[in-house]
Amino acid sequence: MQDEVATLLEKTASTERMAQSRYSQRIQVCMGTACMALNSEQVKTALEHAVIENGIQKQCQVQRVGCPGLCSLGPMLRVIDKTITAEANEPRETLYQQITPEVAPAIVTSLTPAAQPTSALDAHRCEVADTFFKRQVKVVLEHCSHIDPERIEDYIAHGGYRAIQSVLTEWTPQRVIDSITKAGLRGRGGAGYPTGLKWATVAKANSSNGKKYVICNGDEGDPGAYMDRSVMEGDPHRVIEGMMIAAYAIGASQGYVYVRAESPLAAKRLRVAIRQAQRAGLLGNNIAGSAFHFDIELRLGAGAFVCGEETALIASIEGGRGQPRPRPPYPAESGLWGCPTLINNVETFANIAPIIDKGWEWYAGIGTAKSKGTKVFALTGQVKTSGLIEVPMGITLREIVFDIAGGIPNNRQFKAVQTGGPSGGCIPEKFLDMPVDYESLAKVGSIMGSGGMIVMDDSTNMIEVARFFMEFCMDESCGKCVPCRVGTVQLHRLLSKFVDKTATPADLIKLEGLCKLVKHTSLCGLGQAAPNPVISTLNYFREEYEQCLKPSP
Amino acid sequence: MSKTLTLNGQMISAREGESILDAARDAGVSIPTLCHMNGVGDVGACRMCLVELAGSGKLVPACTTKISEGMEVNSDTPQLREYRRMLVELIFSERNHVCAVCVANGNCELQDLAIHVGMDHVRYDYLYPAENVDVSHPMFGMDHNRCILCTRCVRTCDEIEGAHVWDITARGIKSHTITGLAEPWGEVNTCTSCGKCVMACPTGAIFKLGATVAEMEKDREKLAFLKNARERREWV
Amino acid sequence: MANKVKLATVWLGGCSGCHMSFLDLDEWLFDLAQQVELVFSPIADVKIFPEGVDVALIEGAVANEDNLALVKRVRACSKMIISFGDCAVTGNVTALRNILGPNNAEQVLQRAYHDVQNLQPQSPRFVVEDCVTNTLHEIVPPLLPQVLPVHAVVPVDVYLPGCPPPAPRIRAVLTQLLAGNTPQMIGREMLKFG
Amino acid sequence: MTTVKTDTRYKLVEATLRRHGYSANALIEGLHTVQEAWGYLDPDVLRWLARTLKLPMSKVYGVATFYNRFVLKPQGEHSCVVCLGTACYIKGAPNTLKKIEHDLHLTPGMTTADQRVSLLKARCMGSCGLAPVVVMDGTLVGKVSPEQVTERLQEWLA
Repeated sequence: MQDEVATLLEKTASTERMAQSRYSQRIQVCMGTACMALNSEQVKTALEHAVIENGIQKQCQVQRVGCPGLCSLGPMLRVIDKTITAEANEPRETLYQQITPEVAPAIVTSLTPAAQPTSALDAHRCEVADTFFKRQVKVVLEHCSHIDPERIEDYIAHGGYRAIQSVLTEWTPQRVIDSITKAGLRGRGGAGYPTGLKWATVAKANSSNGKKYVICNGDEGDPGAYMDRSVMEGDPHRVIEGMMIAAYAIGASQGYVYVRAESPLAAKRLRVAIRQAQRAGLLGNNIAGSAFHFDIELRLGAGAFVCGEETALIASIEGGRGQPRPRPPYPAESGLWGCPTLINNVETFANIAPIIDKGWEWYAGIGTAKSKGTKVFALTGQVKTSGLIEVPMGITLREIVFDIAGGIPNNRQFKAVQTGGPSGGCIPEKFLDMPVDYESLAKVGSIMGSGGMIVMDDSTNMIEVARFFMEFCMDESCGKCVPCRVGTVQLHRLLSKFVDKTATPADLIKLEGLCKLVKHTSLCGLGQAAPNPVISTLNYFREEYEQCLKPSP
Repeated sequence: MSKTLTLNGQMISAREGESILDAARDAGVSIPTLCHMNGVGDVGACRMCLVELAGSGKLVPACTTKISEGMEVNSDTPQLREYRRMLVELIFSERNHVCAVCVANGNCELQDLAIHVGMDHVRYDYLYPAENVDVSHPMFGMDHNRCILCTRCVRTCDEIEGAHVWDITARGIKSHTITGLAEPWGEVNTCTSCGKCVMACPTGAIFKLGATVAEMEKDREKLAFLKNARERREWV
Repeated sequence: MANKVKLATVWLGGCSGCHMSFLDLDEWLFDLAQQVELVFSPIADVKIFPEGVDVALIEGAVANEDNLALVKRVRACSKMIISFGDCAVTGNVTALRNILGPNNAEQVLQRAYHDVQNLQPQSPRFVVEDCVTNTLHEIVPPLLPQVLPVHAVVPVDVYLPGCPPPAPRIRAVLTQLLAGNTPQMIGREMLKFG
Repeated sequence: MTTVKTDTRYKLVEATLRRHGYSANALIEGLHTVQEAWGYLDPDVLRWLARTLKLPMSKVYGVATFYNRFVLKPQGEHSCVVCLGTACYIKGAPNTLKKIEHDLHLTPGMTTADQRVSLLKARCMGSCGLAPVVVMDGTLVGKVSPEQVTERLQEWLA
């Protein structure tokens, strides 16, 4: 029975590879949310028409893929031409940017045997690709922008579901957990809790009714962050496979993926992927002929940032108000419906299959001593090239901001980079050469967070930034505990006094005192981290606050 | 099974599974509370009962945190005292608490707490929200100006009476206590008019119609009595 | 008499209940009079708040422009000021109009002088000459957009809550002050609002 | 409750509830379907949903109002969602919102009196590469200028 699945995977993979090898030319169009907003769907249709018109449909395939990362330059597309080999016998790959349906036919024409050299496409060649991708290491995003996210066959042809297959046939749950532990993977949702340790705790936990659950937290609510959405859109099967391996390791038979309602495309792709996996017998009962049962249900969030907090997310899946509850007990002991529950973030799950596939030694070789592997960031704000990047842990902020993103536009000066969204802090220039890892970011008063990274130039008013985040936390506070419900409102009022230049020195003292109170006494992470943007701007840009004090009468 | 822990430097013993709050009360140490009420489940929302755990220095709510062997708990440090006062100030700043014209003046847990934490004035700006008073019920009234969102009425109605007439709507500073589909209380036909929410309310928010200033006395132990009677068949 | 403590009591936006409670000190007022000189008070005919005051008891919230000007002068002229009663400490009943939102003055005046009057509703809005400053101003000082507790306008040294503060509480505070101590506002007897 | 039988929209909600075995935890999924079918959460439908799932009314209302996505009032024919996420904020989204508020006298959460246009704000649409973004009738428009948005809104209102 188990061999059957192995055969199935092999057969699917070889059929798919054969099918794909028939084409010598491939045009991969990004169908991520950002590019689709810029009409990439029409671009794809135009390309398909042009392929037929030019009669090259037997050699040239137009393919839907996930996000290559250069979201500000969309619609993006990649042309892979095997008829022309570049270095080391690799087929030539060309990345094009800002393609409109009108420009699309020219791309197809350039692939016909009779093509004449033309300058029509010069303006669309992606010039920044070299510098943008040079420092990146793609683990989580390795398939994004290379495979069709709505075809399980494409995922399998790229080695997908090989990890779960070997886990089910050859690995004990303990070995899986040991591998994840040794790989040094830490939670990518923000706090950086060791993933292996979390899995081990849930695996050991007793369940009164024998049930355990796996939850994939796709409630990526940080403003300025869209890493998880891109992974779910670009490589949904990767997430499913990660959840399956986790379920096997901890002994769960039911999983939930919680996706924000604001990411309809991610939800759609996951739905398609879950159905495909169920049809292929990869989800359901007796998977791969083993005694392992596992299925996944998709749950749509309804717009509440606090649901990214694990106990709030559980309350929401249970159909209630997404309010956190005090921990302990942790979900690992008592989570969904009181059962031991493993909650990991999308990116964490997307790291699992490669760790199993390539070995923990390989994974532990990337990154720093305490922060292993890579991290995906959504780089936005005042940089020349914004987009989605994946970098090895330990890279410096300077490399990210100046090498990858090309620095600050409009001849302005760098002022700060904000990581961790409303729970993070603003990092000033003096820390630009600091390595990006969990400990270093925490040391300077920020957090890794889920991966939002916003660059600000010298025109930015830091108090307004702090107030912006405080307004966010105030609006998103669930209202359960007093310090967060009322404290954030009072902090927002105090910050407004600074913005309006009516604050007194006593207000500055009150501001600092309240930050401390809200940080130390709030019930959940949202409240505890809400003062961080204020604390960090007070630390590094205190003079801006002092300049806003009302002149004493 | 009995466990030993340290509370404010004193060794005390407590039953396994007991909360820090109960263990402290058994040992004669009172920890201030507000959203906690004997007889209904705890939610750890008001943060008044936060205590400090030695070692980590972490603050945890005494009402929802279970004791463990060798635990070292401090319930009364200068830091905790300052935080508690600030929390009470925040509650006073949130709605329109005017003790002088409140039915619960003299019988109010929030007022008592303000005295306990030594609140002589509120340092934060009052928010002065425009709140409704719902007197549509034939026997009781709800004055949202005095509601502190402790959810004791919600839990009492759900856990003891079983009617679940009350709940919380919206979120954050916009949170409100509601009856039914946010309808006037008097129009909610699931309300049994049992009056348990009136007893549960720590302030003058839920009151008996006709009660005037400082008249509204509440017997909260009735609710714990009922719970014992119903669940354990013990009438104490 | 030179070393007598200079005491002032001030009446801002409040009902004068705190002053009534002060008068409830009854015969102790004689003892008090031995130790203090009452330099400014609604019960003393003094027009301008004097300089060099030792202790000022301020009843009422800051509700109109007169209150605002007076409380600033009181602060500038007094060594110690005491927020006297709930209106001064919290805004209390005086501040209930704040619930109507900012700029509620018109609404409040309409309600007080028109809506609830049966006969001849009219706004008391004629202009008079101030005999001290020789300036013209409205007889009813313009209301502030929001009623404020005293400490929201000037720094306050001691808070003496209560609506009104019971006479024994006032006595306890004054006794401590006259003995040269900072009053200890602790416990139900000293701190209960309402 | 004759509407239950005649209004086919109830069938859509029933289908969702059936998929979850009419369990109480299907509440949010049910609310999603109600909103898709009606465009908003109608009080009568909420009552029906509460009874069908055997839940207290106050709980259903509490859940429905906790989440931003759910609206309790009918929305306008057209919708305009201004993203106020960090990237959009840094790139000038507040100016867009100010211009709309100024030109159309609308504040977020409001619908024009003629029920033509609803103005909403969002906390990050996750399309930060295109900041500032606005979603007009469900279509995401990136790198948008305040003028572009108000022009489009004027067209809707014309």
